[in-house]
Amino acid sequence: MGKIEDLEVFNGEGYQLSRLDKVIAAARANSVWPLPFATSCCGIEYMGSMGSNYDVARFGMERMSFSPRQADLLIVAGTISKKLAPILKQVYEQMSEPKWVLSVGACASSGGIFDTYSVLQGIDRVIPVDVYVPGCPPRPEQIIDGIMKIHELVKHEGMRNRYSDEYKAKLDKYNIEVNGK
Amino acid sequence: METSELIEKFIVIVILFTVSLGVAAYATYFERKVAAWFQDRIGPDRAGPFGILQPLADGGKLFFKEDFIPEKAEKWLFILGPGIAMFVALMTGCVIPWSTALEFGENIVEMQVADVNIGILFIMGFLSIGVYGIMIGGWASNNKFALFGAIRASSQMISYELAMGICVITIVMMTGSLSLKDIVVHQHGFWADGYFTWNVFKQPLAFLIFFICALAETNRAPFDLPECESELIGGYHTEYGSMKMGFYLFAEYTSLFISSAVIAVLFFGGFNFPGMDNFEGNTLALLGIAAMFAKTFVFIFLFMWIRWTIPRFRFDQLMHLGWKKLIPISLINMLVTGLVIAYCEGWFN
Amino acid sequence: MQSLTDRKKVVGNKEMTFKEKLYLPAIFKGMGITFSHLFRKHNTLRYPEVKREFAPVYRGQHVLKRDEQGRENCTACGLCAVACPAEAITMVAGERQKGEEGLYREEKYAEMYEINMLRCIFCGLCEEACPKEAIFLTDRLVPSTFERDEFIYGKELLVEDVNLRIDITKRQLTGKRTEK
Amino acid sequence: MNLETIAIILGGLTIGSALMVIISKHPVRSVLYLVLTFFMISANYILMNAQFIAIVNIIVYAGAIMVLFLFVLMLLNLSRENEPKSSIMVKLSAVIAGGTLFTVFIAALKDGVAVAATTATDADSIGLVENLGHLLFTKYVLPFEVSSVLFIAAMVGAVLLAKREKQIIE
Amino acid sequence: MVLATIFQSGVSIEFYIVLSTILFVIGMIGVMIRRNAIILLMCIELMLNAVNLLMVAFSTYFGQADGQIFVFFIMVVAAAEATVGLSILVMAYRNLRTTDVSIFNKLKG
Amino acid sequence: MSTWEEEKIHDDATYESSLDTIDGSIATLNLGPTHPATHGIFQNVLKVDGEKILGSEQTIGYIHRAFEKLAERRPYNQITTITDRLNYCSSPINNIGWHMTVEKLIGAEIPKRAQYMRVIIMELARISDHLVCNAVIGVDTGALTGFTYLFQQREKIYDLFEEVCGARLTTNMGRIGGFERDFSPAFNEKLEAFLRDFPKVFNEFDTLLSRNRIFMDRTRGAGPISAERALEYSFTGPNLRAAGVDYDVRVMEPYCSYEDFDFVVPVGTTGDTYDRFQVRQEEIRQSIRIIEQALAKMPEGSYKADLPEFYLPPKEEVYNNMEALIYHFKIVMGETPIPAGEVYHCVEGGNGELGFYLISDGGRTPYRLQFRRPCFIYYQAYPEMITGSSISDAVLTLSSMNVIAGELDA
Amino acid sequence: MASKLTNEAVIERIKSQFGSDILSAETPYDFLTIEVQANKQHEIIEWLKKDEILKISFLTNLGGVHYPEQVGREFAVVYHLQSMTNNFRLRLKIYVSKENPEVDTIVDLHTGANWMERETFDFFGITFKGHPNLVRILNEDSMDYFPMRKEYHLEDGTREDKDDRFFGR
Repeated sequence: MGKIEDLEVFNGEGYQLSRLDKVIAAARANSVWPLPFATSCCGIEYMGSMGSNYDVARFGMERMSFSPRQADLLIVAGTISKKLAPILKQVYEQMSEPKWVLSVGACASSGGIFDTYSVLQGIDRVIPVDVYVPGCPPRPEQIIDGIMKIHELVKHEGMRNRYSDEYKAKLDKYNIEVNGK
Repeated sequence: METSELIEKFIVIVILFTVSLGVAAYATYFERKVAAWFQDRIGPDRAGPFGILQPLADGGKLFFKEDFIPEKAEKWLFILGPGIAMFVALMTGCVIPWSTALEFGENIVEMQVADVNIGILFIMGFLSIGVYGIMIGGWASNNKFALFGAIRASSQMISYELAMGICVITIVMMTGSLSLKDIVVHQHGFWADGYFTWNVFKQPLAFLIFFICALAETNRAPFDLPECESELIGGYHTEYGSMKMGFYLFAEYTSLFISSAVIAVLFFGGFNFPGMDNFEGNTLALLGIAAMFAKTFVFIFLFMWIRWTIPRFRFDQLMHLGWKKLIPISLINMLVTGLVIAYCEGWFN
Repeated sequence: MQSLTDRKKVVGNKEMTFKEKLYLPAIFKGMGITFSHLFRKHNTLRYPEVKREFAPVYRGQHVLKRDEQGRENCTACGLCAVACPAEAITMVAGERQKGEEGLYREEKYAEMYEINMLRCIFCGLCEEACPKEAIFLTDRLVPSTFERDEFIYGKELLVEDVNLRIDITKRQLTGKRTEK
Repeated sequence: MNLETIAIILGGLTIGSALMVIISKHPVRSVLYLVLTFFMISANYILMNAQFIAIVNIIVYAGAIMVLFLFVLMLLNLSRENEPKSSIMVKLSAVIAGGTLFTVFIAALKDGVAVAATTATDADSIGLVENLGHLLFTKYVLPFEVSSVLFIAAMVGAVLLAKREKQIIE
Repeated sequence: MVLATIFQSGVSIEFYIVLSTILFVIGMIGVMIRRNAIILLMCIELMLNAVNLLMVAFSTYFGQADGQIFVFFIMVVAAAEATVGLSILVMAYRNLRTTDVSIFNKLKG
Repeated sequence: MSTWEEEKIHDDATYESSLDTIDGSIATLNLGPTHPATHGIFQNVLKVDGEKILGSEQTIGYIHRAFEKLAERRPYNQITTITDRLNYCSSPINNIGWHMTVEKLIGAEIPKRAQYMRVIIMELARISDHLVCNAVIGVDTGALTGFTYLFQQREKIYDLFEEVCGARLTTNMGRIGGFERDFSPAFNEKLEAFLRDFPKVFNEFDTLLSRNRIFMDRTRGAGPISAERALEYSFTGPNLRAAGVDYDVRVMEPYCSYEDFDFVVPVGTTGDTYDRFQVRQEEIRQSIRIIEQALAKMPEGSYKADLPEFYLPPKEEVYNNMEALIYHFKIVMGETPIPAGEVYHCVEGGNGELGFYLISDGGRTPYRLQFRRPCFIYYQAYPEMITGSSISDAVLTLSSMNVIAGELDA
Repeated sequence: MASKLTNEAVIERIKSQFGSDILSAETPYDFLTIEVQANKQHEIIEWLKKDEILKISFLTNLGGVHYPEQVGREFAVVYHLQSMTNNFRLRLKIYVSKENPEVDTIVDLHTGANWMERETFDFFGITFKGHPNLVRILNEDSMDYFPMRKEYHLEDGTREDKDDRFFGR
């Protein structure tokens, strides 16, 4: 989605979030069901943030949706190799709108220390990423930080953004078809 | 049937549906909180004070999520599945007596949508239909995991219905009526003639088996095989998103509520409470409602407590438990009950 | 197979006693344990509101230190870049001009110093490699952002503010440099 | 809307869903239409004030037998429409035979009930549990017991069949 | 509360005779034209149900409960038939990989 | 030819064709890579008949990161960061194992205190590794609560690591020649608190599962492997011990003064999931014992070896002493002379014998570094272990084998 | 626990059995390393496994090494074998040439060698004759080179955020 300021451009001229939009956005922000695509070390830290000490359940996120149809947020935690990239893309495509992507950790975001022939240098080469979380692996605090950034994004997004031309253009860049419409 | 009576029934129905849905919605919140407490966590606390708006947020989100039907799915059945699940879950509540009648001047309002004289059979019937929601949904998704979920659900529910039915028969034998109201009235008060009146004291084994079967019928842990995450991803609702998925969740929690209510009615005296003879009229009815709901919530809590404590069965072990343990035990229980009744009625003299 | 170590202890008794076969005692015991947790104080950190204190040696966001007079310690020797396994550090060395003695401690300084925080794995090798007490890791966390480009931290983010010094004295690796 | 109209509509729906059972190509759909048919038949029972039979019909047929069918269909994964088509001749002859049978039945039964109904005094309550239960355990106690033997036989048979299959795999 | 039976509101017994006969005939036609053994079993269930319907109709019409009792027995038979039939079918499918009835002519070999 | 025979031939013909449909109609089920039990990294194409598994084909390499190639391009001290990410549940063991390999190559002598410190850290890492595995077995059987109890304890272990090295998971702990710093007083305090609290919570977890009949029924007989087959497959670690072979590198070839400690090697009998679970449970207890012994016997001395050519001089020296500065530069630039040769060193990792086969040509980087990754080796037995069992068992077997993707895919 | 076998005793015993097939034997860092004829390694490993005294029946590790400058013997395949009962380890090496990197599989002796050989094939392109399923294991099937050979790059090549001038490499 890019920065929050960009959203104004997204919304077209003079478009303001209506009250309904705001309510829905708040509802969405408080009920982001994650799909943890956790492959390696960061996955363990994500499990840590699920645990009692950090408890992402406070954000209404404890219901993990391993089925992409039910998920709102794709949490990519861990190295994505070139072999795995098509699968990641497929999972992203299977998710229903609205959907967001959180890229957790150095490997997922940029490849980290694995600047090697087999590792994808950042998942943003395959799917659009909304928020990047640095760290190798990031602490649960940082993951929660990223999740809250996602919430911020969700809260500022109107219901119509997903039908806008900008959004389509963004997905076109990744060769992803917008579901349905 | 007069118009006023119809309106009255209508109001009761509306209230019942609202309450069922409300309880179901807040059961999700309660479940999350209970789980959190068991696990030394806080649970949802950011949507509203103490996270109280969490169910609304979930509902709002699900409602406005993209409605997606997989290409290869059987379209109509795919839609029908959650519908059936929801319908069945709501219908079961109709025959449950929530309390004694309330009086508004001339009007006497029964706290029950319909006192069908085969009420308990009605519940069994709807329970047995409930499996269609899952089966149809799972099959129509055209997904192997969903299909596995559907297959598991169907065989599990059929199997446990049997033991459940036998336990119900034991209760019916003791009461002599299939009407839930009669069953409740039969357990009047708490203590009479040197006995506890509630069925649970007379039939602890039947209660235990019924409770286990209720867990299985509502697909709760440790019998949540049709949807267990670690094996089948989402089970029958793997392919469902948006509000259809919400319907399944709703149905699950509604049936949780209703089965707790049924357990309260069958074994824990429904709206009876100790010392109820000191009250009468509307006070009694209101206290009855309170007692009934208190019992129901205790069972809802118990359901959750169990879910967050014990591991789940494997499929063959579940069948084994149902067919080789619960059914024989409940049959023996029924037999003994029959003998005792016969003895009490003086057949052996 | 015979014992290799003579310290063998067979575990995993698969026989169940009658009590265990009954399911219920173990289940009740388990339920008792979970129930006892119901009354325990929760163990959760309400993160954004409450923050945890990290160990003094925690390896978080980097800082380029200044000395007591507010001069940058870094002399752009490049050891940190060499030591970085993620190849995340880039720098351009510059010669200190006349009149800049108040700004830079050594004759050379880093004209440009960038760390790609998205590549960085916070291993602490740069801190170890630094011979000039210039780069340290701190217990601050690198915030997440929306754009990948924003993670390239230049000097404006890395060099500590003269007025807001970051305390790194608790890190045991810090040696005290005697004044030249 | 009086009961007569309801009965006619119900009858139409019953026939319609029954027809769909044999027309549907997909076995699973057939099962679901058959379930619908059973519901319609149960509704008819209720109209005839046979509540107990109605609910038992639902429990036994819709709740158990048809679930079993559906279960088997899903287990065998017969989702592919691989059933070979019957030839048009077979279909035609089946319809003709059916029509003939229909005619014969109607002709035979129509005269049989020409006698006026002797409405018993307790006509309203015959469909209720007490009445049926009483009859079942007095007048029909022998067939009742025999039917339980039949059940056991069926159960043993099914279990044996399943068992034998296991040995084959081993 | 007892509802009035349908026969007191003007529906004649002939209606149910026709209805159940039609259902029976549909079941029979199904048996003849379908070749999937499971559907055959289902059609047999349908025919049994048609008989049930007629029984209940007569029983109510004549005010005799005996007809309804017979419905029970038919249900018992139907349930037994379904279990045994289906288990045979599953067996057969495991061995022959089809549920086409025409394959069963091999049983004689 | 009689009609009967004719029939028979006809039958055979149809039998042929129906055989084809048998193959075609046995369903395949794709377990992974996005299946929750596989953590997004392994793919198992299962051939199933109903819920029974008839066979399985594995695909791995989904997070292949080219560790070994990477190790050829990194100086010795940077390889620690790579080993971190091998078995990320117990990275300190990998770190220290790597350091010991290099120490073996250069022939360094490590002070007793540093060795004891290493033992404490490694055993803590082993605990955290086994905790994750057993907690996940609990989750996969549907008992989530135990998982959260154990994870609270695991957080405490991470706090301990944080006190020592400054990171939680990918610790980059220690240096060639010892540790970068001594244990801080805060560490000792926290360790004592941990040793005090942990057994209580651990016993709670144990009560929740290990003698619960549902759990026992689930895990007994799930995914068994015999000792002979396990050895054929080159199993090591808890999975081999569960099959009944008490092979433990710590006892067979003691490194790091493990011979000073008294502990037992738990073994199972049939190598099923229950045995693996119990073996890990017992190993956790033994680790606690080892830590307690190490704390009690902790000798005085230095936390680092005297290796001026490999161990970075203290910062004070670097700032003030020219010689130290030169060493510092040489070490960081990787210009210290390293003997050419080849060594194999192995440690008992969380999952078994973690070996480092290092070939040095005297250059700045290893000429070749091969990791003996226990997960990679024993995961190939998975199809054999699950054939004939149900999908539920397959999931449990997978989680009880504790296949860590980082170690599996290199 | 000390080993019950000494390096000398083992090498003695192996040499008495195979003699000229053993090209060299040394003990770097007290680890018995023998180099054998490329086509003999299957036989030797089989004998080691079955030998009553040595019982070196456990395959610890298997991997390849690439020495591009050693003409004619560019690739080494290194077997680490182990006797658990005797607590003895043995390293066995064979060398093959770049033109014909072919060795016999030992999957029939050690089932666990399956994936290790596949990995070696994947990394170095050394083919194992008789291997049941010699395809790439870690890399994509579509990969057209063997990445662990020294001549190939480590880096992805698409990385933009790095300036190589600063890394001294």
